[in-house]
Amino acid sequence: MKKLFVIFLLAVVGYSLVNALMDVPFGENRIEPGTVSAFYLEKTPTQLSVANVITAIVVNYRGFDTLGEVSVLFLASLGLGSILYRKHKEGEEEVAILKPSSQLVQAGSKLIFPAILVLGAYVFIHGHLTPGGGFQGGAIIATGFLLMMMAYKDYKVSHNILMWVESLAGIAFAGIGIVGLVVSHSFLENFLAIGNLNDLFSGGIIPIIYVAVGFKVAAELTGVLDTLLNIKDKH
Amino acid sequence: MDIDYNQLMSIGVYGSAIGLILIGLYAVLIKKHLTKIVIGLSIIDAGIHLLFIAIGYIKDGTAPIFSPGGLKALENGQPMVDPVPQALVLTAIVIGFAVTAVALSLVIRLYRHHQTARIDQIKSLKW
Amino acid sequence: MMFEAIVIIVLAIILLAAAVYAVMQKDLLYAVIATGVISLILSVFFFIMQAPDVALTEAAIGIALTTIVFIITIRNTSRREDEVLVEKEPDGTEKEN
Amino acid sequence: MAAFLIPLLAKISKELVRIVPGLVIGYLSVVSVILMTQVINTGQPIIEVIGGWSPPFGINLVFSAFTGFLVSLMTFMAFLIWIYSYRFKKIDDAPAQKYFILFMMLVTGSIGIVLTGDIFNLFVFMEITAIAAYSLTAFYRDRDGAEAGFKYLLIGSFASALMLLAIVLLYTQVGTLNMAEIAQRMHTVPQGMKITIFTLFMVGLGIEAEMFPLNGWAPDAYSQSPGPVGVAFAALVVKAGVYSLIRVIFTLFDIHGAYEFLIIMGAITMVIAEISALKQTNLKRMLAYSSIGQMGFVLIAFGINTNAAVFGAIFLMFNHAVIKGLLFMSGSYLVYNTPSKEIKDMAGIGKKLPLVSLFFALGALAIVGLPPFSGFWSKLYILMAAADSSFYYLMGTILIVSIIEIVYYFRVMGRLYFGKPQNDVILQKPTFGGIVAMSVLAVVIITIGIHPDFISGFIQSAADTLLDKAGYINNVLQSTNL
Repeated sequence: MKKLFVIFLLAVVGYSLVNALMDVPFGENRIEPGTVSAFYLEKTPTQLSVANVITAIVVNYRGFDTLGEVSVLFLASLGLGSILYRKHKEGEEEVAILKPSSQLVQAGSKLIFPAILVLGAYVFIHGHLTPGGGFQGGAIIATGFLLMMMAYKDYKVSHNILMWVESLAGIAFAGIGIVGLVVSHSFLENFLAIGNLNDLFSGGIIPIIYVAVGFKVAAELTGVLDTLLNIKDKH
Repeated sequence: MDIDYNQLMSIGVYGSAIGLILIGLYAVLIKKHLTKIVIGLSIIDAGIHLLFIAIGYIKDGTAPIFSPGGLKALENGQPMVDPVPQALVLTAIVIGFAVTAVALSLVIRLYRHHQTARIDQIKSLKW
Repeated sequence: MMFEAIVIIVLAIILLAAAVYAVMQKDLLYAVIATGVISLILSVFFFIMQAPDVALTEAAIGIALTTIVFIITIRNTSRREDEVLVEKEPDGTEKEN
Repeated sequence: MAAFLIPLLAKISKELVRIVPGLVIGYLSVVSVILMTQVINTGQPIIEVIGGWSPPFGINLVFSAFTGFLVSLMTFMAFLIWIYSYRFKKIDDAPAQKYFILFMMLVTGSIGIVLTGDIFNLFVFMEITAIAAYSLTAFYRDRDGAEAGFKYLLIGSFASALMLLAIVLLYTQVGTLNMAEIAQRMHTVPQGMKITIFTLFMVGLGIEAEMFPLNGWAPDAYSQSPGPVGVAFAALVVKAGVYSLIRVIFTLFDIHGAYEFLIIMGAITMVIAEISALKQTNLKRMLAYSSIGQMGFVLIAFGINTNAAVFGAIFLMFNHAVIKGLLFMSGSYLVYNTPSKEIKDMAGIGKKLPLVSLFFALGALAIVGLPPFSGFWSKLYILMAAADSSFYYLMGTILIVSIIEIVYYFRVMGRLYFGKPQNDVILQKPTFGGIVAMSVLAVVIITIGIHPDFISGFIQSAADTLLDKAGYINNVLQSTNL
């Protein structure tokens, strides 16, 4: 009975979605003059001299979204900690869920780990030139830490360091925004020279903010993974 | 050969987006296992992200990056695809991950209390 | 164009099959792997549709991190399998432990 | 922003973590009240542009008389909740630092929802609010909290998925995300598409605003979360949800029948919720259903869509925040002194905890709309507006529902004062901060009840601003700050 109802519901949703998408032809150029996209595509190379338009949108035009998004991650790691928090009772034998990996895996991870870190750093430093940026780079670095945590049972990321990195990066982001507010009248406004298109040092505050975002995302994701991996279970 | 490849692509992309949304919805509504429900949620999210990118795509377009390659493509008359949906999806993916993580931590909490993760065996509150 | 269209159609079929598999599979570990496959294919889609940024994000977050978080959850929620009442959907851990 | 600082401060002093959010929220509330009076005096909203790009290219914050009024209300309530939860016993058991940061983020998210002028930014803030709310719901270590949290999360993330879908479709049609520009271009959207998008928005936002039939999360979330969090839900989260619903209907869309739809949904929500409240035996669940009913009432008032009705609706939103805040605050202590949480076990508590019971009784009298309390005026204004628009059947419904309300609130009060106390043990005494917060709310209720002109000027300009759609569009789009 419930199944029939659900299938009926799905049919209705599917039909209305198909109907709605009929009005949206695929692959059509919908960027007319006057839309925001046209503005972004036109102004980004000249006014910001940032090659990657998406970076420009994410960090500058819609920078407030990114601030909110970073807060969401921050909140998630915090909420995770608060949800999974539990008092340690005495007399309970606790075992970690991870078992030590083989030597091969350990040696391999040790080899790959720096490479992953460098890749992540590259991705977020070049966020304004090539695809990628703070989120991607941060996530890549977090996978690097994940690898280490899985390979070495005792590999611990210091929570203090994570917290400092996270807070400092957050303060850097907000601080740059406030400096923009003071120098150029509006929050997160660009106040540095914009440089030349496709140079590493171009785009004013955009690369700086993206690096801060990268550090913050990396710290937050590592924190989330660390919390989850360190769940102890009663044996 | 006069197959409209754009048409074909549109069927593939829109079809999979709608399919993902519907399949995810089915999982959320029917399945009883909490982890399965969260999987369903993440499938719905994936479908919506695909839809975002699909509406921003422009036939024969190039990525909205003014790198040397991108500039060359622009000179060849290729349009740049719409950057706004891509920027939004970036945000949406990260938010989706955050929500998934919180959901799964709640699943772990529930499992600790009930020793089961099936809705029909957790009956302390009315569903 | 033709190449991309064919790739997309083929991948779309695999994608939907993976989604159905992820929902229908009783073994949660396999289901999670299938969602990883969905993310992987989506990432290819994004790349074909000229969204390399999003493709990178999906690759890093969707494929790696989400899957890992799911697997950790599965490990944590089914450790004491013997005490679970009537599990119609056995969790994947018995293959792991 | 200040939230990032908190973990660092925690290194310096454990005590500081509790104080800083309160100071920040207090500062915010003072600033927003000052700005609000300034905005009302000049008649010109403040548009804050972010990133130096004038709308619609950048994200902008709109501080108009309406949003300003809501923000002032929210920060004021948040400040009181902070006073209330400072040293709150049950929170002291759990990691307090996390509680205060989560609460801070909840406030930030709700304020952001109200202030933002961008539809995707609204989504982002909604997620911030939602994740903070999920974590706070599941804050206690008991199992029901986790379950209520998961239920809320399930429905909430379903809602946000729908909202995301609505944003995609909307973007394909208008090519912009700025709400003012969307409103400007809305007439170019084909009718069928408009209805699809509208439905998606309604379902998605209706969940946050506790609209029927999507309010299944609310009673559990209210009853299982820590005491102050229930207050925060009533005063902040739901207000933000209703605000976004109203913003979408009033500013974004120009569909015929949307207002009638609102009236019908509001009426159904109200009737069903109040009848459910009558059947509840658990005090907090009863309050939660009553809260849903009040939200239905607000929706009806907005749906009537005359200046007087909108005035009444905003007044009711204010009253609901204040009175429900008082009820939840005092109700929490009643519940903590009654291990079973059942109303029937609360007999005679009025003698054990005279002050708390007095506050509860005051709130109950105010919310059913008896003079001379502030609830009376909002109900009167809405009834008059309904009469002016000749919605006589609605007036009947409202009156009947009010009688139901009176029945169940008086039942609780009867238990409180005329039951036989089972024992004399006081399990948990109210903290000093709690009493201060409740007294402030009580004073506000009585003052405004006796002298409603105190606040009606603010509300009148808020209602005018909300109804002035063209003014909103002009103000936002002409604010070049480059």
